Amino acid sequence: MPDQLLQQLADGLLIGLMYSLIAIGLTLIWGVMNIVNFAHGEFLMLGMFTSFWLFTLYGIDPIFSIPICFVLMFVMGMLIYRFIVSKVMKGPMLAQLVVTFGLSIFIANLAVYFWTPDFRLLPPTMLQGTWQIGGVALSIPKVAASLGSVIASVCMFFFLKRTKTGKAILATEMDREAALLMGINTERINSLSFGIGAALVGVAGAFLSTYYYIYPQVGGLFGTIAFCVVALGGFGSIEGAFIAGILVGLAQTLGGFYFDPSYKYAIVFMIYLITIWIRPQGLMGW
Amino acid sequence: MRDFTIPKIIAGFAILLLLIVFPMVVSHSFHIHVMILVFMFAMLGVAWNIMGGYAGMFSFGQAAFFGIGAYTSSYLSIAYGVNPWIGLVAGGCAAALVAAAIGYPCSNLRGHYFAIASIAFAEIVRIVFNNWKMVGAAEGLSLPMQNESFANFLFNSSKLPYYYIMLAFLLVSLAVCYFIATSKMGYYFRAIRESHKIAEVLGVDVVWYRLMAIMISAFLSAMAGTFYAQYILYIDPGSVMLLAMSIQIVLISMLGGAGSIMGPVIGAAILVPASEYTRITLGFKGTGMDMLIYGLLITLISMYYPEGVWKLFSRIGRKLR
Amino acid sequence: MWYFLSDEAHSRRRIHFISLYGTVEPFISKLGTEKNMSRRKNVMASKNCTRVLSVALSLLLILFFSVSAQSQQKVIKIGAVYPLTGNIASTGLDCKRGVDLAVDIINGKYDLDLPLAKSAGLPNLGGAKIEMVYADTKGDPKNGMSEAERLITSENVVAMLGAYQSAVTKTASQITERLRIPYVCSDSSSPTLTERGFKYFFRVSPHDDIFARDQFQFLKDLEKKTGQAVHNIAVLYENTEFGSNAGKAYKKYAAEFGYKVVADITYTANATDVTSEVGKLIVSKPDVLMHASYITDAILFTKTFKEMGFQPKGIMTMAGYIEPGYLPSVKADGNYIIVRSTFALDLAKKKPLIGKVNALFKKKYGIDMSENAARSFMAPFVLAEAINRAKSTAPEAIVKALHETDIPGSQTIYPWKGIKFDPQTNQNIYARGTLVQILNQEYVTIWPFDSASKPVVWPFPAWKGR
Amino acid sequence: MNKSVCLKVAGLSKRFGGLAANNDINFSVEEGEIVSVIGPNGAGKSTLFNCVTGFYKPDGGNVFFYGKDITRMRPDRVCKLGIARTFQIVEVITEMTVLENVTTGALLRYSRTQPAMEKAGEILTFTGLYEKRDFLGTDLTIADKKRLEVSMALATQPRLLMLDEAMAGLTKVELREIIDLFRKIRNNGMTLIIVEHVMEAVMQISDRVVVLNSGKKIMEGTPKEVCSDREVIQAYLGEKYSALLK
Repeated sequence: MPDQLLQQLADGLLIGLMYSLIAIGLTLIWGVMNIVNFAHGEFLMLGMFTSFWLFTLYGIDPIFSIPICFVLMFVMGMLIYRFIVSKVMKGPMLAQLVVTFGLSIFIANLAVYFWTPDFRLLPPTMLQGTWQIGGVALSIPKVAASLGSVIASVCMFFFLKRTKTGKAILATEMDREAALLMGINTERINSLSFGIGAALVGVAGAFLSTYYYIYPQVGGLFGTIAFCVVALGGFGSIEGAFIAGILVGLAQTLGGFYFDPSYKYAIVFMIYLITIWIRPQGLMGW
Repeated sequence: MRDFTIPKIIAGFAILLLLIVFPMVVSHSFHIHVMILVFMFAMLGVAWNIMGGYAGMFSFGQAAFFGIGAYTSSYLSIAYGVNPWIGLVAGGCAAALVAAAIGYPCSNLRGHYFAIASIAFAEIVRIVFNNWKMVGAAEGLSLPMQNESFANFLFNSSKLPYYYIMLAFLLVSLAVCYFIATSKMGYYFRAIRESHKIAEVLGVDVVWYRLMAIMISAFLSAMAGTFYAQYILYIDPGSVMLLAMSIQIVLISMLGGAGSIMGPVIGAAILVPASEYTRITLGFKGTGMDMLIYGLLITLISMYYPEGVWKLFSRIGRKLR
Repeated sequence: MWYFLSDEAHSRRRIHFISLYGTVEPFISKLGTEKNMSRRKNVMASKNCTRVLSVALSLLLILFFSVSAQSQQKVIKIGAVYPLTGNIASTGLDCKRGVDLAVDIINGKYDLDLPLAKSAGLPNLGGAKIEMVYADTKGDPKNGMSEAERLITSENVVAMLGAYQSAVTKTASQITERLRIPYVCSDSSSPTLTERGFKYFFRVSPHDDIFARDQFQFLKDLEKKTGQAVHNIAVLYENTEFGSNAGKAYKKYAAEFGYKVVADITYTANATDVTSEVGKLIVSKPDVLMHASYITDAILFTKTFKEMGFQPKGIMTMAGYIEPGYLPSVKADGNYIIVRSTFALDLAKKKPLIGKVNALFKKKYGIDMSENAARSFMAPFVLAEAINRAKSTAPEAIVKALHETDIPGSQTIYPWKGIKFDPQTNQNIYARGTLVQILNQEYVTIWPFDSASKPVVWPFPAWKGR
Repeated sequence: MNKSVCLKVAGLSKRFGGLAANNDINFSVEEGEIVSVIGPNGAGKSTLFNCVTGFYKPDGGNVFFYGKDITRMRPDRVCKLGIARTFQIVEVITEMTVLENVTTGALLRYSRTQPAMEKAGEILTFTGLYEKRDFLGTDLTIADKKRLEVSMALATQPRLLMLDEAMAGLTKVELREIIDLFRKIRNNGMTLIIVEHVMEAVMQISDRVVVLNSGKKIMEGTPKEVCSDREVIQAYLGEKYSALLK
């Protein structure tokens, strides 16, 4: 029995870190622009398809296609911000919530139109197989994804805390008017954060495509869970999203193993609701 | 809030007359089916509007109340032979209770936080019903084909009775919304929407009024749920409690004009036929073209008409006057 | 009246966009005339204005309304509902391919030992052609119902087939029962569909109850033949209509055949991660796993079994593992898994008809015929043959003919004795499943042993060995 | 004491982490009086307001309103009892017209909207905003917004009105108008507590003045006494300047 516990803990951590990677991008967009990006799941799907096509058409292994995914999704994120999201920023909050829903339906069905709704899976790439560490089987692609998640979080953390643009993003996050007064071009910061947010989730997609199946509707559940992870961690806080992601991953596997697999996601949502009730601004939010 | 001037009342009755005549004239039962869906989603939109439009509580979990209404009345009529009309009220109360259970802890959440909390809550309800053996878990419940009568709320020879019942339900919810909008509660809801601080300073018991908003909204949504169960005669969590349905309800209210009485009705009149007919004309090729247009439509509208179509009319109306 | 001909290359069917002018004009002018009956003088003025108004209105509505006003007397329209968009779209499209091929064979002249293959169209009805009218259910029972009603009332189809998902077939068949239109289903496998005592609902393919019993029968036959006994069974199924029914059937027959159920796990369909489920399986140490799931979870479970080294004596599964997207995704990891099936390409050695049909399928779609397409393939034949024999499209006549249907097994692409419907439940009594095993990425029939083309590989070889 | 004590603050203290925003403050206000609370920025004036009206839960001490302990009471209950207030940063309902704003306030005392609207009309004529009753909250000038906020507070028919820097940012003319308004309100039998920085307005209008500095009450008395008190001047102008004044 004990090795199963270790196995569940390990896998909980691995899937949790994947949730963190997805959530970091979302929390950045949400924190800076106070917009819930309901199309985040679809961005993930686009990242997966990008790495899939790069592999099947040009034979680039997903690990090497990550930088390309980052750049492509960054540009896409900036474009989406400039032509769609920026128009809604001044509108009522309801319109901000709804515009990204429209976007998610549009992107998902664009994928259905171009790439048919069929299921795809990357054949075993450079990273494949499992490590056996004392009875606990760790799948190498998942471990790689978790490493990627840790690296991305650390980079984001230092980028925001140390670099000039990072501080500008944090300033915009805390108080938009004050940031404007300080001479920060908040429009540029918005498109930059949207770009980085989309790029990060694109990278998450690239990692995910190494071990998960790809089809246009894959973003749905991952997106919903990412919202809870971000709200649990507290808006705009990278560390909050990172920790909350791990918590959700562990809650899911342990809850599923010890309680009942079909209530797995109910447990995740329940933990989220309880935390929000006690601390409305989330674990690390202000 | 005296925006109901004389010409508007006449226009209202003219439309009502047209709606009553419509089913007798158009023979294809499919168009009647679409109109029934329009009425149902309009009612759900109006119910959402009481909570989202007026009180500023953007709920993305309306389908949970809809589903609870459908399940309560169906289960009561299958297991205990309770008449669906009583089941209707029971469903409403059950949904209102659940709404209070979730409304109270989230009473201080606002904006996005409330929206995400409502999604989480609705997903929990769906998962619980999906695994609850007593109510048929994932297999859902199918209502027996009893003899057709108004008392049993069941008609299988023609859709006309369903059409008029749903129209009546919609008028009831519009009346409730009108009464609330022009009453003390309406003012207090709009104060709460602006900010809890202002409402509290004016002596508004914010927690109590937010609970009232979510409970009334849940009751009306549950009524629509019971109608759906009696109309389709088969319900399962996958068809009555999906996040996609909650989102469609929000879109309808927003597209029509949240915060106005007729907004959701206009939204439903545009969105529901659009999605039904595009599905027929473009759906069967399997290219997802109809959903593509649907998504594009939503994005463009929230970009260019964020306050909704109804506010557009009233603004034009105000300019003409 | 306008006919708006769509020039889509690959779709041979013309899309009837009929201007609503025909139906709207009387509606408007009647309204117009009633109101102005007394004032004779300006009736003419209002006539012109209504004409202009109705033209404009119909031009606007042409985009939205597709009402086929007039059916050629030589065409018999059959409605088909499938999930053509949404999560299960790839499977829905696969069923559609099977049905389209069947209709081609019926309408054309093919040298195939299939009902009505040799003649063009339906000889007894003057060579009338079959025309399929499809509708997309998006996998939602509500749409299944409204689409069935639309096809019957406005497209006036004479019979219905389809739906693949049992929940959708359930609501769609409620409508056909109420409107008394025959419904022949050959792809939904939930047992409850034929236990509702419906007069107009027929099922050609076996249902999950039969499949479950077959899987346990296989275990008994294996024990007799090779002496390898099995005791503990783990049952794993998704919490959907299909999954929970299959789970019930598994548990029923496990008790009946005297096996001990050591794990009974339901899980959420389309999961992001299934390590906790597989963890529970490993802990329960079953000899054989019985798994019922659609394709998304089938792929995820296969990969997780391999990752966590889940090593039972045998893995027996349903549905998802034989869908067209499964093997291309998991490739070698799918080897040695046993799946229930009604069709397997390797039977072509014993039955050349299968090879010929598959060749036609490959010519038309470029890929081999999948189990889903094969299952849906038969329904049009059963319907067309019955209509032809009934010499009329009246529902009662078709139902009577369907009761007398007795298509020999040789005229089907399945390893059954034939197609004959049980008078009470309208379930094809000869329908039996076969079991195929995935051997180097191909489905090979292994049970019933008499029609097996290769001996079964048992027990399930270790993951590392491959 | 011929007049009853309207508000009594006994030993009120409130800390934010290390900072003692309010530290053992005691004072009381008779019915019909105008009391001003003055002190440099950060002296704890707004904190005092928020503790009295229930927006903050005080850490120590009690607040009595006509003898009833309202220390831990929720803001809406405090308002029901009869204490109305305005905010330092003016807050009005932007999506409602002026009339609707005040009606919302009046609805506290009426169950139906009709009488409430009539009451709102009366109050708007009283505060001089009646002509602008159909303006939307967003379309008002700062002065009008402050006047609207006072009207909303009056609409709840309070017995004590607490104004948080209602005169900040007004021109000379607007200042005089608002002082006349306050005098009119007081003459109707209302008790007023004003937090203010505009000294000449405070000195003209208040019966008594309470001076706070870094959370403690350093002085209480008539305007004249407070003006000449050394410690008050020092608190405001700092030691260097106060030395010059001697």
